[in-house]
Amino acid sequence: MRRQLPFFFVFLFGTFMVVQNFVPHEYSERAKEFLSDWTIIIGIFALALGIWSLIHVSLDKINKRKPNWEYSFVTLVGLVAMIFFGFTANVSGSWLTYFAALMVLLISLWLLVQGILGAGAGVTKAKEKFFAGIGLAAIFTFIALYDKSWAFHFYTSEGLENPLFKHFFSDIMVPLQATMFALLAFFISSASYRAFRARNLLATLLLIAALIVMLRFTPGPWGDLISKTSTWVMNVPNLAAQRAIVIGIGLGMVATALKVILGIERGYMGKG
Amino acid sequence: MNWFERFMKLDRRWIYLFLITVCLLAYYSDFTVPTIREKETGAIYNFIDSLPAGEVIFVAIDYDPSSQAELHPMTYAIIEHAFRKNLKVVFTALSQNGPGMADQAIHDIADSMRVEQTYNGVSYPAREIANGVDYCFLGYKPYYALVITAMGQDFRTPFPADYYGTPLDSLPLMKKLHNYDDISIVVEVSSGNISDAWISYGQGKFGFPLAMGLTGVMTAQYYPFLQSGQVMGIMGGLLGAAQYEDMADNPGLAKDGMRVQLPAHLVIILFILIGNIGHFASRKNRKNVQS
Amino acid sequence: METVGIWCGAILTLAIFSFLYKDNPVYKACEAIFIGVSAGYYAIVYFFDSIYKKFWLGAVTADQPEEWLFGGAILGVLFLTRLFPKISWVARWPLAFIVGATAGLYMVNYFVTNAMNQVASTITDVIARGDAGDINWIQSFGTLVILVGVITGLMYFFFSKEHKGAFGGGAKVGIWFLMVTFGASFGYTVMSRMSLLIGRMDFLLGDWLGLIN
Amino acid sequence: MKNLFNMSRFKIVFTVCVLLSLYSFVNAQAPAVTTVGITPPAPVTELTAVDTDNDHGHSITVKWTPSADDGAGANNVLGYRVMRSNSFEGPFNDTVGVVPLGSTNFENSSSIEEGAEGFIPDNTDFYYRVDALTGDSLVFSSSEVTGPVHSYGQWFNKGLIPVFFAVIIFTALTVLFVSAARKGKELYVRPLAGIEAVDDAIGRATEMGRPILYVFGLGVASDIATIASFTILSRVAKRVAEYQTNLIVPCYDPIIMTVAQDIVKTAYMDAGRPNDYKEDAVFFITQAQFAYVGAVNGIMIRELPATNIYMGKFYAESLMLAETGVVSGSIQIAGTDEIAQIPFFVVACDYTLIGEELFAASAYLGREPLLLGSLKAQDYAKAAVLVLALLGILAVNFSGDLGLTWLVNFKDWFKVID
Repeated sequence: MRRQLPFFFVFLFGTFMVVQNFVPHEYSERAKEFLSDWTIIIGIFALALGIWSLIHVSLDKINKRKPNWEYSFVTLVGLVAMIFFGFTANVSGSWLTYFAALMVLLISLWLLVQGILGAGAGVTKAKEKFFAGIGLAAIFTFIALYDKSWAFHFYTSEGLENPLFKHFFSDIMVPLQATMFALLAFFISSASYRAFRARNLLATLLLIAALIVMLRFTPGPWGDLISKTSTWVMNVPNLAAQRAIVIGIGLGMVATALKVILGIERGYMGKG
Repeated sequence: MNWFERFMKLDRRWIYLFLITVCLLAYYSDFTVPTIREKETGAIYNFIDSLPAGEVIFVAIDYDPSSQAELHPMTYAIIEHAFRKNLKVVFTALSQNGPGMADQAIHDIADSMRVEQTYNGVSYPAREIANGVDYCFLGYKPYYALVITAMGQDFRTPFPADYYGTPLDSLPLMKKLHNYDDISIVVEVSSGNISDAWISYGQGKFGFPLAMGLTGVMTAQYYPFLQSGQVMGIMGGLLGAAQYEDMADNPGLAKDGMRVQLPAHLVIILFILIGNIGHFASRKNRKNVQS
Repeated sequence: METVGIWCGAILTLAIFSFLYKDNPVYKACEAIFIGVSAGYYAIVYFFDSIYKKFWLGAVTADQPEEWLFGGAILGVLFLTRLFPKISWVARWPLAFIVGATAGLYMVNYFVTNAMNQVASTITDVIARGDAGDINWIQSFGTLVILVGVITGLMYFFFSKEHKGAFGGGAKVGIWFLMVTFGASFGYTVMSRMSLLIGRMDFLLGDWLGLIN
Repeated sequence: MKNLFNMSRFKIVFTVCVLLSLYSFVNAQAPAVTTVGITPPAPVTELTAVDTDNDHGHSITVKWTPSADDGAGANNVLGYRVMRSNSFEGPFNDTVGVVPLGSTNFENSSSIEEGAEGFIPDNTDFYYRVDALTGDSLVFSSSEVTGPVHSYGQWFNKGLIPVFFAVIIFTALTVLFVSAARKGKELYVRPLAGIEAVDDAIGRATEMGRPILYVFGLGVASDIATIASFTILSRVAKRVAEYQTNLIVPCYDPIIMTVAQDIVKTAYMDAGRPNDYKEDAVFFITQAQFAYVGAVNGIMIRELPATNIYMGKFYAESLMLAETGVVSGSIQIAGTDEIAQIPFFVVACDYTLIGEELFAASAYLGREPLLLGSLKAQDYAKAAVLVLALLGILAVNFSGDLGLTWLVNFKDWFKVID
């Protein structure tokens, strides 16, 4: 019974949404809006599981001294610091007590979690660490209540304006993101060197099409001819193949959706 | 290991080193690259150029900082052209990390208008671009598909107030603007799936002319929509921006970029040739050895 | 504060580029920072985006609250049962909701956009006439090639039919078309990747070292 | 109710110029006209107002035949003003829209939100009147009143009838072939290189004693490509459980992580080795695209997996993963429905499932008759698409000479109005 019920729900929600596509009525529009809101809210609860998995894996790596375990410390500190920044807003200019509170929070969380994981995860003196953690947590709450220079904001989003939160985003995440993306310029050159070899007919077609399009803006006598052929290649054969793939994907998606709703395909529910 | 084996098995790090050195050299040289003019970009330029002063265009800056390097030249070229022609512009930024960058880009372009410029022989006086009069920045709202459909009924439904929090009704520009019927053209600059929503939920439902600025990789995927008429023009990657700048006679970010693009492409083609020369030579050698 | 930000960005940029040479401790540290900070960042952004804005303002403290949203919260809580192995099978219900609703929603949507509309745009007049009625040969050849490309491309994707004889020939032509389009789109994207690298060079040489004229 | 302000800028400008031009035209033409001004034009005839079809309600379409003096006769009609009131005799002071000369209809609609500006409640009676306007705002002629009419939402969108039939046919095909497969009918399926490679790749990983890396990419649980990827993971996990190879599944989306953990745990249970399931085989990294890619690249370089399997939705990071995979010497099998990324996988990976092949993979891996049956239905649908496209092209090109005029509107069957 436990395994059949979810498939009944899939069939129920699936047919409802298929029918909803054909009903323009106001109620069906509202239903679609609410159901997509549900998915987003479920997403947040799942995110809690995700963050716990990240913490659990990092701690496991540290406790068992797996290779590269030192870097898991950096990940955990980054995670906790960022969440701390996100929920707090600095009232007055002085940052000293703010950072002191953060340090205390980090150490107390570290000890608490080690204590909770306990001996099973190879943690020595788990009980003492747990109580030390509780003690530090008390100190932290004391600072949080009486230090006027900063405050927690769970119900309003002032945290997003916290300068540290914004600078961590603009000075750490954005350059890292842009540079990782820029690595592609190098990867594209090594991939094309390795793969564009006229080994057989298909590889030769791949090579010729790529060369034509890559030369599309080179100046020179027959520069105009190449750019015209490259536009033609993009507008005609490329269009045809894209359309064939798009139709194929469309039918593939509809078939997969149908298999899932009718319960023919059950793999995703873990029944291999 | 004879020469053609080495040709075929070059260490990738040599390629990377060679690529970065060529880019640095090109970076500091100053030869200009002549650009061709494709009709996909020409369609957008001619449409905007033909609009009488006072018309309203809608520019959707739907990308985030990571693809800014490739898409900013297009946004700058389009908005500079629009402000020069005294067109009014309504902006949105429907990508989650985009609003801050879009806001900064708008102010950049508005400041650049304070200088007198001549384009295609026509001189344009210095202008003060005012928020709420010359442009209105609606900002970001999550779930772009719902926002695009809602703006078809009224901009006020998803955006009661603009990015800076002032209600739309108190902005002189927005008093007369309600939905897409009041917009002459929507120019959507993005690096991916927000464009699909603009095609099916925007242009598909409300039928306004839709132009697109896309990263190189996405351009190929949207040609079918150009051919079926759902999209009236496409600017593909930096080349599209360079063409627009060329037509608007306003050399800017794209022209500088092209100076490095050409040598970089030639480096890649060079290594492809090296690989193939090595391949053919080794195949010929293997034939000789067998026979 | 500004220069600290730029120096921080520059160091991180060089550390990531060092990965091209070899995996090294500096890259490992940057990777760890990036994972931790981004996980924390998106946890906060999604928390305020959905729980705070949609659920807290929309359902709990709104004047006419949308009670429907509580349904989502209940399903979300069911998801947390994963933490307790004994009752973790309950977590399958919210999953059933997500998978079922998605399948139903996209089934018709993609059928229309991908299959129907694309077939409609394939059905065009092969012989393209100029405005004066004279046959525009290049255009007509183009539409003919598109027609052949779409049909042979589709033939390649047939699963339950042996690729032999005439049908096999059609499928072979189809894969040629696919290879041309893959080569063309690969070549087309080289430029966009290069502009990303140029963007980083602007940052390093311009903002950081100030060497740009 | 769209009031005067709602008229688009373009329409205002247009009407104003026409007004000015006509005003000057009238003065220039007839200098001798008496000061009485313009004679009122003929009123609009056959005025009808009906609920707009195929919509979510709150919208009424008003239709009329233009006044005799519009473009002919006295030719002094500038435009039409649509007025609305709540009762037949009631004061008509509610202008819902002004349309330029020559128009024959106007859609008076509002959004579904209660408080929206100009909200039209459903199922409430309204009466409409259309005035033919002239250059002189005082001179206009009103048509008779039409009504009562009320707006309501339709329960079936007639514009989607072609889609409705297509979905019904497709479902019938699938059920037909699945039941045929259930009765044991042997179904031929052409070999797919990418799929056969999965089995040998798992064998290779087992011999070399190195892990298998399974990557879902940047898809979320509500992507169909991700659902297809789940089905592939469930079959890979079954073999991994039997051969006891090491499996690493780094996840970008927490919901996918939860589902994948469930799939792998069940695979180990079905293989009778519940305690071999390692809790951290499936783990979450982060929801930022490039932090996730950095982490997976790090895993590849440090764990040196024998096989990398990329199935699901991928964006710009496809080439980054594939190139790092080449550096770490792994066999790479990729499958995605993201068209822009297929070229990178084709170039950099050993085997690539192109678009639709990703969705067919689960049928191949499991060799289950039911799934092969649904593949057959997919092929018949493709054959139908091919035939219909050819028929359509025949109709469009040769309709004239072959007298297949009825085929001409064939194309409209595919045009979807939603």
